[in-house]
Amino acid sequence: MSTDYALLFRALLPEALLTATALLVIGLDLAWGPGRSRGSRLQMAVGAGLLGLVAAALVVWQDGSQGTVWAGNLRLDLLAVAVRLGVLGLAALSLLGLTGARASDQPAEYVGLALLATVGFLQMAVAQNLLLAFLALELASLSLYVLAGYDRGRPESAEAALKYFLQGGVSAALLLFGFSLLYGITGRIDLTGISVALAAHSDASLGAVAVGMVLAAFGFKAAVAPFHPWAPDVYQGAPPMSAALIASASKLAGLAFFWRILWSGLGSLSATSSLTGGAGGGWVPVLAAMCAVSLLLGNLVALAQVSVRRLLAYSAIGHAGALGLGLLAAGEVGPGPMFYYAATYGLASVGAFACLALLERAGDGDRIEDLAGLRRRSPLIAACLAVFVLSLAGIPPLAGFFGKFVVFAAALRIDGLGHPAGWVALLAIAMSALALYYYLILLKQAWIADDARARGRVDVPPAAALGLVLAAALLLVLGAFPALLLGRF
Amino acid sequence: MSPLHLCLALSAALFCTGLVAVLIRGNAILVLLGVELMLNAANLNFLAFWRFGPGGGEAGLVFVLFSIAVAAAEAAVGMALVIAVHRHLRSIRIADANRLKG
Amino acid sequence: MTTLLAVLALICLAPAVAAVLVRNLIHSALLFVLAWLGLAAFYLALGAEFVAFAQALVYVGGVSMVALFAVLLTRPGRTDLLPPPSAARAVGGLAAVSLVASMLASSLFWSRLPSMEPTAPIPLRRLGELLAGPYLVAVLLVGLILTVALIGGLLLAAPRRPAEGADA
Amino acid sequence: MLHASHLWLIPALPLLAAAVGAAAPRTARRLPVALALGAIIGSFLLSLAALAGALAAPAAKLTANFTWFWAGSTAVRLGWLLDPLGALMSVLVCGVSVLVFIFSTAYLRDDPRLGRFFTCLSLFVAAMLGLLVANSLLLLLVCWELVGLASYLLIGFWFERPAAAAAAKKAFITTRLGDLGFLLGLLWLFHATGSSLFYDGGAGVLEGGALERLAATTLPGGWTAATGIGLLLFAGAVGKSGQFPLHVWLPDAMEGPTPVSALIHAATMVAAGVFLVARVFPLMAADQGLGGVPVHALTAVAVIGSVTALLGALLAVAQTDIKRVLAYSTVSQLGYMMLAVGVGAWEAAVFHLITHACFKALLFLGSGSVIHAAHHEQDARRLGGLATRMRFTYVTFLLGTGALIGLPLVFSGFWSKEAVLHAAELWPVSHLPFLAGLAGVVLTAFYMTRLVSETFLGRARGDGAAHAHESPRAMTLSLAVLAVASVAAGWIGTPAWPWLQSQLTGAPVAAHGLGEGLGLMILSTVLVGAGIAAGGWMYAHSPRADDRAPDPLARRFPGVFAALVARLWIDEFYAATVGRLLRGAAALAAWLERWVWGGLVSLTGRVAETTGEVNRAIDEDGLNTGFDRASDGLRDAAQRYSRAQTGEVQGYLRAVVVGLAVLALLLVWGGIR
Repeated sequence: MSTDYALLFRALLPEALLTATALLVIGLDLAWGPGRSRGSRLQMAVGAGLLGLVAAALVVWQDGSQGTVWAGNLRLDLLAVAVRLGVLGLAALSLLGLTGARASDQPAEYVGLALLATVGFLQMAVAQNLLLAFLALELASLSLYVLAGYDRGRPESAEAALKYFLQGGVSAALLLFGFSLLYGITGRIDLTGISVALAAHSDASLGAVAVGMVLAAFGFKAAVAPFHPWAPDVYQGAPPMSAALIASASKLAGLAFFWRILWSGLGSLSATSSLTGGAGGGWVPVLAAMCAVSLLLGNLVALAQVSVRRLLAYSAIGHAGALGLGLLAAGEVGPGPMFYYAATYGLASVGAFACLALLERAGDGDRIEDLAGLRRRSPLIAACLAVFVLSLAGIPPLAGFFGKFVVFAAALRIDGLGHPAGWVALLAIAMSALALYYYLILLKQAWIADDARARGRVDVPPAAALGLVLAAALLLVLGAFPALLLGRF
Repeated sequence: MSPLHLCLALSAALFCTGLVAVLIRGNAILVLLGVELMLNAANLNFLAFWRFGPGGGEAGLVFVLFSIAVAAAEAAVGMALVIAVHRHLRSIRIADANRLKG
Repeated sequence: MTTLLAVLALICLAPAVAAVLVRNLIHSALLFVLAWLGLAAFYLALGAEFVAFAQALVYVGGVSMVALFAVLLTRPGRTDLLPPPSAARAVGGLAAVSLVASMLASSLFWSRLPSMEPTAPIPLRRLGELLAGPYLVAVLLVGLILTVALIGGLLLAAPRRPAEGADA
Repeated sequence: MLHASHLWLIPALPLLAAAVGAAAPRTARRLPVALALGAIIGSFLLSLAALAGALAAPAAKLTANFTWFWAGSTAVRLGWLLDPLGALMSVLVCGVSVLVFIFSTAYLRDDPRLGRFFTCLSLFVAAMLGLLVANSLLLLLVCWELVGLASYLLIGFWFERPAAAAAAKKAFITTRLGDLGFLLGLLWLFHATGSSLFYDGGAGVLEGGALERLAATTLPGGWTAATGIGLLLFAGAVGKSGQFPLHVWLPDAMEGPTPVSALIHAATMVAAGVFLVARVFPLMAADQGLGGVPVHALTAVAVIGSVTALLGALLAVAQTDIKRVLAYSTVSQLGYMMLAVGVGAWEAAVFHLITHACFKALLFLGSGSVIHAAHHEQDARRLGGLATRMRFTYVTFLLGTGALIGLPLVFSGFWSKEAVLHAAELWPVSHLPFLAGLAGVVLTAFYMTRLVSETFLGRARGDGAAHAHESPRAMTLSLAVLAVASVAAGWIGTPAWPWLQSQLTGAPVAAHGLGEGLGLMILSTVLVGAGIAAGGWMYAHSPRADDRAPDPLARRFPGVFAALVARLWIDEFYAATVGRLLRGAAALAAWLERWVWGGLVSLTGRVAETTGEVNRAIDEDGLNTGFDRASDGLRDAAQRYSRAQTGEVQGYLRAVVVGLAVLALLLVWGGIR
C-alpha cells in the first residue's frame, strides 16, 4: 500500500492544488486585505482562485484517464476526467460572474469556500466506495450551505440557507441510512464489491428501502420531484453565484456521483427489462416516474412565477427530469448524453445567474418585469441572456437543443416505447413546448418591452463580461460541434 | 429476537423519532437535533452490521468514525445558520422563515 | 447479550422520545444528550470502544454544547416554552412518519438476515493502520469538511460589524 | 452547374450577410440592406446553377455527406442533396426573395430599424435555403427551427404593437406544437434506421432497404413504423403550413410588415411543410396498405388537406382586412397542396406550390402597395375606388387574382389547380377530397371577387383611400415581375407538356391529351364563373355606401356570416376543451397538494371547498373565449400549484418523507430481487 502514496498524490493533485489555493486566498486576504477596498480584495481572491482552477484543470487534462488508483477506491476514467474538467470550468465561470455580483463583506472566504466545494465535486466524480462518496458529498454540501447563506445583509439568504441545510441534512441522513443498509446486505462498501454481492443475492425488502433512500438523496441533489421543494427558495434567496454553483457544478458532479452508485453499485437492481418482462420492477421505472413528475411539475409551475430566479428554479426542476432520463439511459448507452446535457445545462445556468447578478448589483429586483428595457440598458447582457435562455429552451443550433436530442434519442434507444424511459422522453418533448412559453416571456421582457422607469445603463466589469461571453460562445460552439464533448465517450 | 434484529429495530425507532422531531417540532434547534438523531440511527446500523452482519471486515466501524465527524460538522454549520436566521427574524420558530415561497 | 442490548436500547430510546415530546427547550436538549450517552453505552456493549468514545466526545462534548450555546444566543428572552406545534402539522407529520415507520418495520420483518457470530473487535493499533492506509483519502476529506465547518460556522454566526451594515 | 458538395454556399451567403449585418453599427443603415440584396442575388445565381446541375440528371440524387459527430458508436451524419425538387424550390425562394427585398427597400424606407429588418430577412432566407438543400432530417429540423425563430423576429418586428408581439408568440408556440411531432418522428426514425440521411448511396432512410424495413415493422394496432413516423412528421408540417387544426396562428401572423407576410407567410415558410411532406414522400408511401393503395399516413394528409382547403376558403369569405383574406386564402391553398400530396400526386403539389408562391407573393405585395398608399389602412370596408388612383397596382392585383382563382387557359393557377384536382379525382379511396376541392374553387372565386370589388371598385369610403397615390418604382417593379411569373409559371406543367412533373419525378410523365382532362377543366371553369358571378352580383353590382354599411352577405345570410366572422368558433373550442381540461387537472392537483401538505385534519373541509373550486373553474371556463385563453388556463393551473409551495420548510420535508415512502412502496411492489 505504501508504494501507492506517490500515485495517490498524483491522482489527488488537482484537489491538493485547489485546497492550497483556498487556504492561500484566505491567508493572503488576512495578511494583505485589511484596509483595502472590497473590490480589490475580491479581485485578488478571484484572480488567485482562477489560477488555482486553471492549474487544476491543466493537471486533470495532462493526466487523462488513469484507471483506478488507491486499491480501487478512486476511479479516474473518461467520465471522471470529463466531469472534473466540466466542474472546474463551471466553477471558474462562477468566479468570473462573482466579479459582477454585489461585493460581499468577505470575498476571500467566499472564494475559498467555493474552491473547497469544488474539491468536493472533484471527489464526487471519482469516489468508488460509499465512504468516500458520502464524505465528498458532504464536503460539497456543507460548503454550499454556507455559500447559500453568505449574504448576511439579506434575511432571504439566511432563510434559503437554512431551508437548503435542513433538506440537505435530512437527505444526507437518508443517504447514510441507505448506505448502511447496503453495507448490511452485502458486507462491502466498495461499489464493485456491492454490485457483485447484490448480483449473487439480495434481500428484497431491505434492498428496496436502501434503493429508495439513495433515490431520495439523488432527488434532492438534482432537484427531482418530489424532493425538489428546496430549489425555488434557494435559487431565489441565495447570492446569485452561489445559486449558480448549486445549479451547475453541483448538479454535474451529482449526476456523475449517482451514475456511479446507481449503475456501478446498484446496477443489478435496475431491472432494465422491467415492465415488458413483467418479472419485476427495479429502480429504473421508479426513477422514470420521478422524472415524469418532475418534468410535469417543474414546467407547469414555472408558468406562474413572477421572479426570474424562481422561474429558473422551476425550469431547473423540469430539466432535472430530463437529466434523470439521461441517467436512466446511461446504463444502456453510456454516460455521454447525460454528461453533455448536464454540462451544457450548467453553462446556460451559470450564464443566466451571472446576468442576474449584474442586474442585482445595478439595484434591480429579480421580478420578470425588472428585465424590461435590458436591450437598451446593456446590449451585452441582453444578447448573452438570449443565448442562455434559448439554449435552456432547446432551440437549435444552441447546445441545449443537442443535449435534449441526444438524451431523448438515448432514452428511446433503450427499447423504444417498450421501456418507461421512452414514454418519459415523449413527455419531456411535449413539456419542452410548454417551457418555450415561459422562456419567451423572459426574452420578450429583455428584448421587446420598454423600461417604464428609464433606468440607466448596467455596468459590466470586464471579468464578468468575459465570463458571459465565454459561456455564450461555448454554448454556440458546443451546439455546432457536439463532437467536442460527445466524441470523447 | 437476534441481537442484529434488535439493533436494527432500535435504529429504526431512533430514525423515526428523529424524523418526528424534524417534522413537527416548531423550534429550529430541535429540528437540527432531530437530524442528528437520524444520522445516529444510520451509524447504529453500520455498527450492528459490522458486528453481526454477513460481510465482516472493518468497514462499518470505520465508516461510523467518519460519519460522527461529519455529523459534528453538520451540527456546527446548522447551529450557525440558526443563529444567522435569528439575527434577521429574531425568532427560532422554523415556521417564521417563510419569506420565500410560491 | 440480547438482554443487555435490550436494556441499553430502552435507555437510548426513552430519552430520545421524551426529548421530542417535552415543551421546554433546555429540557429537550438535555434529554438529547442523555440519548446520545445511552447510544455510546450501546456502542460499548457492541464492542466498539473507540467509536463509543468518539460518540461521547463529539456529541456530549461538542454537539450538545453547540446546541446549548445556540439556545442561549437565540433565546426568545421571556420564556423557554414554545407554543405547541399546530395540530395540522403534528397530524401531517405523524402521518408521514408512520408511513416511514411501517416501511422500516415491514422491511425488517421480511428481511432474511443470517444470524452470524459476532466479529472480533478491532484493536486500536489496527484502526490507526487502517486510517493511515486504505482510509487515508477519507481522513483528508474529513479534515477539509471540518475546515469548511469551522470557516463557515464562524462566518455565518459572527455578528455583523456596524460598518458593514451601512453599505449593504 | 453546381456540385452537390458546394450546395452549402447557397444558404451560407445570406447567413453571412445576416451575421455581418447584425454586427454592423447602427449608424450604417444602408450596409445591411446592400449586403442582404447582394447575398440573395448571389444565392439566386447559385441556385440557378444548382438547378442546371439537377436537371442534367433528374433521377439521380446527388449527395455530399459527411460525419458530424460520433455519439458512442453511432455516427450522426449530415449532408447536402441536389435534386430537382430542392433546386427548383431554391430558385423559387431566392427569386421571390429578391423581389420582396427590392419591394421592402421602398416599403420600409422610413423605418428606423431598416437594417435590422434586412438582417432578420437574410437570416430567414438562409434558414429556408438550408432547409431546402439539406440531405438529413436532422439538419432539416435545425433549419426548420431557425426558420421559426426568424419568423418570430419578423412577425414581431413592430413590437410596439401588442398585437404584433402576441401574434409572434402565438405563431412560434403553435408551430412548435407541430414540431414536437416532427422531433418525435425524427427520433423514431433515427432509432429505427440508425441514420437521418435521406439518400446515402442506398443506406439512406428514403432508399430501398430502410423503407422496406420501416414498412415491415408493425406496431400494436397493425400500424407500420413508416406510417407512424410519417404521421409524426406530418404533424410538423401541419404546424408550419397552417393546416387544420393548427391554422390559427397564420392569420394573426399578418401583424408583421407586409413584405414579411408576402415572403414568409405566403411564398416560402408555410411552403416548408409541403416541401417536407414532398421530400419524405417515399417514406409516407412506403406502407402499401390495402390493395396497393397507400392508405395510412397519406390518407390523413389528404383528409387534413381537404378540410383545410375548404375551411380556409370559408373563413376567408367573412374577413374584412385585406391581409387576413389573403392569409385565409393561403391556408386554403396550402390545403390544396396537402390534398395533392395525400392523394399521391406530390409533383402536382409542388407545381401548385410554385405557382402559388408567385401569385400569392404578388397579391401580398399588391396589398402592401395599397396599404402603403392608403396610409396603413388595411380594412377593405374603408377602402374602395382605388382602381383609378392606382392603376398599375390594380392591374397586377387583377392578374394575381386571376391566377389564384384559376381563370382558364392563361393563368398559372388554373393549370396547377387542374393538376391537383385531376389527381384527386383519380384517388381510389374517396371522392370527398375532390368535392372539397371543387367547393373551394367556387369559394375562392367568390371571396377574391369580393376583395377586389371592395378594395378597388366603387368609391373611396375613407380618408386613406381618398388620398392614395401609386406606389414608388421599386414596388411596382417587383409587382410587374411577379405578375409575369403569375401568369406564365403554369405553362411548364400543362397536361399537354408536363415538363415540371417529369423533372420532379425523374421519369417522363406521359402527356395526356386535352381530352382526358377536358371535362374537369370545363367543370372548374364553370365553377369559377359561378363564384365570380355571385361575388360580382353581391359586391361589385351594388357596392356598399360607406364603411359602416352591413356586409351584403350578412344582409342575406346573417347566421352563416356570423359563424364565419367568429371563425367557426374554433378558438373558442380550444378554450373550452383544452382550458377546461387543464383547470380540472389543476384543481385535482391542488387538492392532492393540500392533502399532503395540510394534513388529514382539514380533509373534510377541503373536499367541500375543492369541489366548489372545480365547479367554479368549469363555470368560468364556459365563458372564456379565444385560443389564447387556453394558455391562461395553463398559467392559472400553475398558480394554484405554486401556492402549494407555502414557504414552510417542514411542509417541504413532509413531502420528501411521503415521497420516500411512495418510492419504497413502488420498489417493493415492483419487486426488487
